[in-house]
Amino acid sequence: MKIGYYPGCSLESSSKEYSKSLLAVAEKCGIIPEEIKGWSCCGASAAHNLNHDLAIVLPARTLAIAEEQGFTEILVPCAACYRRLAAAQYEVTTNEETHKKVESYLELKFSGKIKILSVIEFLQKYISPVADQYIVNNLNQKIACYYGCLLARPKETSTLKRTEDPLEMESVLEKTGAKLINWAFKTECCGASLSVSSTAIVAKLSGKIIENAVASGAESIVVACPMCHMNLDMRRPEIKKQIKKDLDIPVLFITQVLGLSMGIPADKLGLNNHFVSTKKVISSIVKKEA
Amino acid sequence: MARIGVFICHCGENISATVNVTQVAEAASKLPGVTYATDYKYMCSDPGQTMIIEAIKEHKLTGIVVGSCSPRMHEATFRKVAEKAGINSYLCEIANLREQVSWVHPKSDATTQKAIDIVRTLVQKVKQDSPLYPIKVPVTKTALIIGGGIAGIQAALDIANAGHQVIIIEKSPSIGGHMSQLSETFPTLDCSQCILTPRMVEVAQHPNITLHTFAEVESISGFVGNFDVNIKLKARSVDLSKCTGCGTCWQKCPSKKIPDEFNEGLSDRTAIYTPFPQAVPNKPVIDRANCIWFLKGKCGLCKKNCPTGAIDYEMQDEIINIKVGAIVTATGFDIKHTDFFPEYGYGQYRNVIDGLQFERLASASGPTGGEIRRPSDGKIPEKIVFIACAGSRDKAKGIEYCSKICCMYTAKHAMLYKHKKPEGKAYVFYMDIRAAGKNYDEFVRRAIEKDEVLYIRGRVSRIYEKNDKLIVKGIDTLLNAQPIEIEADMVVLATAVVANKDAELLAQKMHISYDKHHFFSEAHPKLRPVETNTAGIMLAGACQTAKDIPDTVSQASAAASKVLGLFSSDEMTREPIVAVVNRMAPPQFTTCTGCLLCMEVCPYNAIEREEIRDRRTGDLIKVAAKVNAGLCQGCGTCVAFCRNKSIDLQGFSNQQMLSEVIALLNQPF
Amino acid sequence: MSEFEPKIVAFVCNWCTYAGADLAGTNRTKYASNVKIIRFPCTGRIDFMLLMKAFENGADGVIVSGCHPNDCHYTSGNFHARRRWIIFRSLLDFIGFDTDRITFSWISAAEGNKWAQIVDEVTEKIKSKGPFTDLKKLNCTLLKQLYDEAITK
Amino acid sequence: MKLLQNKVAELFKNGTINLMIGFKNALNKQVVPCFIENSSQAEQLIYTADCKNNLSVYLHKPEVKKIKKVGIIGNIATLRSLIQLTSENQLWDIEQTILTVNEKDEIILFKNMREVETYVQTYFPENHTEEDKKLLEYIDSLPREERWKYWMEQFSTCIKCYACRAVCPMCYCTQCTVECNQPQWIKISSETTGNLEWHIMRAMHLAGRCIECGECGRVCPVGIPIHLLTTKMNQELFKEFATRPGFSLKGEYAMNTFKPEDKEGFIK
Repeated sequence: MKIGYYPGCSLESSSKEYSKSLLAVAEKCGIIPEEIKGWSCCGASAAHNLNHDLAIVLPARTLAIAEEQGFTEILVPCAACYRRLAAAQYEVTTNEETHKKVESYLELKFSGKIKILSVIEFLQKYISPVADQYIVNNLNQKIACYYGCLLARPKETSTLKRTEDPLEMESVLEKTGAKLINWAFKTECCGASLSVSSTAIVAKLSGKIIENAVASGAESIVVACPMCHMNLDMRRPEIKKQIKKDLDIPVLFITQVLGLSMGIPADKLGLNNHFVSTKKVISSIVKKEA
Repeated sequence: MARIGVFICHCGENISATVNVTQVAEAASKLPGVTYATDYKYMCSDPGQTMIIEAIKEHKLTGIVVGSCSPRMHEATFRKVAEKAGINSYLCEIANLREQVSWVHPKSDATTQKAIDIVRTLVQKVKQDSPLYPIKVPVTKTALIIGGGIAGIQAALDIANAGHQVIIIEKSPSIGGHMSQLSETFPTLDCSQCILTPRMVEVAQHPNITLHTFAEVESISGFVGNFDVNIKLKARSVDLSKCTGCGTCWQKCPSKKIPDEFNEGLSDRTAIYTPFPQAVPNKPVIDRANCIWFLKGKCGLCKKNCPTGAIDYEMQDEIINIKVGAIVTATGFDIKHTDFFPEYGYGQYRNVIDGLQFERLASASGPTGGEIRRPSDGKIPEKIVFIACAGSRDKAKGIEYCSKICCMYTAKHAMLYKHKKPEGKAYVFYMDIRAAGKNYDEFVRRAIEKDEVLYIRGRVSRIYEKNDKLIVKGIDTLLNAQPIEIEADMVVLATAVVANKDAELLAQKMHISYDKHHFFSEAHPKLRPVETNTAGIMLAGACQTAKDIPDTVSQASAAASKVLGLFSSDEMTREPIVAVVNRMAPPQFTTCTGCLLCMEVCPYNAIEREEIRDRRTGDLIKVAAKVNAGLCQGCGTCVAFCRNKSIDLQGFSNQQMLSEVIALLNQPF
Repeated sequence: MSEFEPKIVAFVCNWCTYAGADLAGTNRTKYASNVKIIRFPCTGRIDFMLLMKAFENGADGVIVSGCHPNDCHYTSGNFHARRRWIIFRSLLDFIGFDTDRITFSWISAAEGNKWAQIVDEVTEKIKSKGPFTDLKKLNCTLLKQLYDEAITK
Repeated sequence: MKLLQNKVAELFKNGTINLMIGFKNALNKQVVPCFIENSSQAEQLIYTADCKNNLSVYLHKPEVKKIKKVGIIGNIATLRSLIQLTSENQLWDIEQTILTVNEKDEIILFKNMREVETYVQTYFPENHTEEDKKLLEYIDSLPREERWKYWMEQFSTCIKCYACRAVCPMCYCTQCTVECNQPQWIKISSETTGNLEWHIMRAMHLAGRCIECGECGRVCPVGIPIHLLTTKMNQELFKEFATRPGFSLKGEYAMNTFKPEDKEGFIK
């Protein structure tokens, strides 16, 4: 089974640890995703505000060349990339006119049949079924799974079953021994698209998420989106100003949590690259009894 | 020898504008078997009809084809004309030259040719027609009402007061339905129980009404005028003839922690219980799933203490069979419950409740005696947020329709709260206010203007608990579209009105159709809103779609009037478009081989097994299928199914259909 | 030479598609005049042999249409019809009959536009396919061919 | 062999049967069906792997029905037909005594149809020959136009002798649709269109009822593999609706039932 890999810009820069931990977990389970040759920008955060055609053609290009390279499935870990790629696929497969337009722009054939896997789908499909044999540690942690907006919306292209209160990340982490808490802010906005232009709003929105997670008893927050991670992890000084509280709850990628439970060393998972210290999580690991 | 007359209508200019009608009549006159053909401005007018009658008499016609508008418009008219002229009314066929020719094609030779083709086809069909005579069926003048809510009660009283027998069945232990749970009713704010309970008592005491509570429909067979219904009387464990309703049993019952359905889980009841103080019949029932005797075989306190020996643990479900002529379906509605709104924490936070729960809180007979208190700690809330359209008009939730009653009851709820706690704050999040109805908008305005309920136009995205408060995050689309947050003590969701859980099953038992939301379908959305497609079964109330009390009562009375119309004569006539299994002289008797595989095909169970016996010896000679003309509705599924064409459908026979196909195609186009 | 005008027979049920076609008329929706309707009480009444007879008598295409599932006036006639068409169609396909010439559809009484659209689509399709000659050829050419073969042997 | 003959003789003697339908060797050593009318004729009976005929077809002949107490030696196809015929209410006027010989050469005398049902369900064999499977595969692999040509060539040779109908246990109608003349559904003479219609009608009427004994194909004097039509239909029905004819007494007929969730991909 050949799985294509589309890292996108975040996983090459601000969220290297996401990519690192994802590939480490996949490798542990014997799966080596293959990077799509010549992939380009998905157009997130800029294109769809400027030009509708461009917003479809950009991600469609990557999908088309992936098809050309013979991939039937591609893994798109960044939630923003996932949203753009899925949206492009949806537009192309549901609107014949758009399809023709895209093909003429690209000068490439594009069937739109390729299966796009978000990180959650990938973990559910390939890792969860075999996870039992690789999980060696129990995480003695209370975890709040935070989905953000991009994985759950819009309904047409999301594979999550309950848009407002998804449970898929919890199901992936079920076997790690962590206590997965029920909380209210799973799909609230972190302010990602204003990250640069209006940091104060981001801090306010992200602050509320962190506050509610802590109030609900969480010891760490787990995310599956580089944007969410950046806002919740990096913006702590601004958040502190907004909520007038210093909360040091760490924010981890779902793949890092899985990696820890599989006994992959913390540095290989990039846990040392965070703004908020992840030491508490690492030290909560208990060797699983055989 | 057939002598067919063809009459082509101009329909003013509706047909003649694009179809050359004289040419059609001329072509028709040349068809074999056609004796007379003509065209006329308005065939359906009096002179037109007279012309047809005279032509039939003058030319001794044996059948007529009228080329006019759709048979759905005037088939009945022209059949009556044929009858007046002395030929059988089923020897008249309609060629649809308006809706399916002149209105949909431009003026051209091809259009005229199509009209000629259609006329030729129908001429061929009418040549194969045989006279048919309406079928007479006796009517059993007893009505069955399914459901004992306000709809069922109203329909039952109307029919019973007109002098006919009525049987009501209600699945719960008491009649009254949702209306008995309500506190006060909009727009008058009169107490629901005050206006309902006298009606309930009237039902119980009416000499023409038989009431079966704790009963369900097991099966329905038969047809209009002659339904055969099996009803399951669920084991109540209390002998109603002995019980006096003294209440000793439930006072002694040790199992006291069962969520009370009538109070929507806001209080507890015992295992032997009377649903509410004004229940009809006001006698208890044992909830076997929670009764210690039935769970562990011990206890028996109620039996020991019953002064009249009415408790019967051995009681079994009983099936009774009744024969009725008409059925009114008044099974009501349900509301969307928990798990539907994870974002609102419904079912998770105790102070997020639904509209029916609020009704119980506000009701003087409710668990708080009419004081509005939080379910979690019994405190009187300072701030309540009401959310209208919780689930309704929300495609993402799979419910596109408007639940219709929520705007009004939400205004009422807010008003009731403000009346009881004038210094409290009531917010209503709404999408639109739909208050069409007598005194309805005035009522909403009163809530806003007089009682100072704060209406916010916008939706709520999330509710979460924080320091004993519910934080309601929403948006005010009228105030610069600002996101707002309200710290509420309680939230009331006007959850969507949905069909009952077992509505689909019941519809299948009754052979009536239902929509994708499992609401029952009326025969015609405008012109036959209380009948179903199955003759003799009517609809009343919210089982058809969300309705408020005035609409429900109107429809119930309408359904009753339909039933009374049916009961106005001893016999009813039915269309003779029915299937027939051929019969012939012995020794063949019939070509039917008696495989009886068609019995399964029939949607109406109209096909029966018939044993043909030797007249003298009584020996069984042959087994064959037989169609019960009273049950058959004439769909013809069995006809297409029968391998050796032993069944045929009158009016759409094999000979006719095949002739039509050949006639339609055989001439050059 | 004038353009080929296909002959298309539509077998429709009285309650949904016939009423839908009437609605198209009431709305004055224009469509091709090649399709002519034969009215049945229900799709359940439509015998597969009638379809064969239509082709035998010179139809170039056939439309079969009735109520949507769950909408049948007789509650289940269309469900029975659906099974019948599933199996009839696979038989025709196995024999190599051009099943493209038979169009099955569900058209409700409210879908006048859908009726007009299907009529136009089918007319266009059959026009592009040309006249149906598979059956006509049978009785002359095939026999003649076999006869010729027999003679030459 | 002797055992079988003795058993049948015994059945005659104790009055269980007045006629036995079985197999014997004809003069040319070919296996043919035979009718044994008394115990002394029982020694003609044989049962070998060559006994392929579906004898159940005789049970609805009036001459046989008149005799009332009839025995029949069934191969698996016959047994399946008997089940199907029972589910179609066709054997109520005959007291059949059913025998079979299993693969260990043991004689089984069934007490009732329920036992036949159990036997068939236990020993349900794959009854398509390699040849049939190959031919089916071949026809399926052809492009549509070629399939059409193949079958039309086949059907053009049909002489409408209706041997396929006569030999079929499921074709028990006293008046077949081809004999209907009001209206005349199918032309009487033999010409390809009419032949095609006959074969389509036959296949549709047998779809879901055919128990795949293959007699129709074997009996065809011009060698049309018509049994493939019904075999194909049964395969489709099993694929679509998971029903199997001649398998259960309550009948598993796919064509007179439906499920609201039946799937198809062609209705617009």
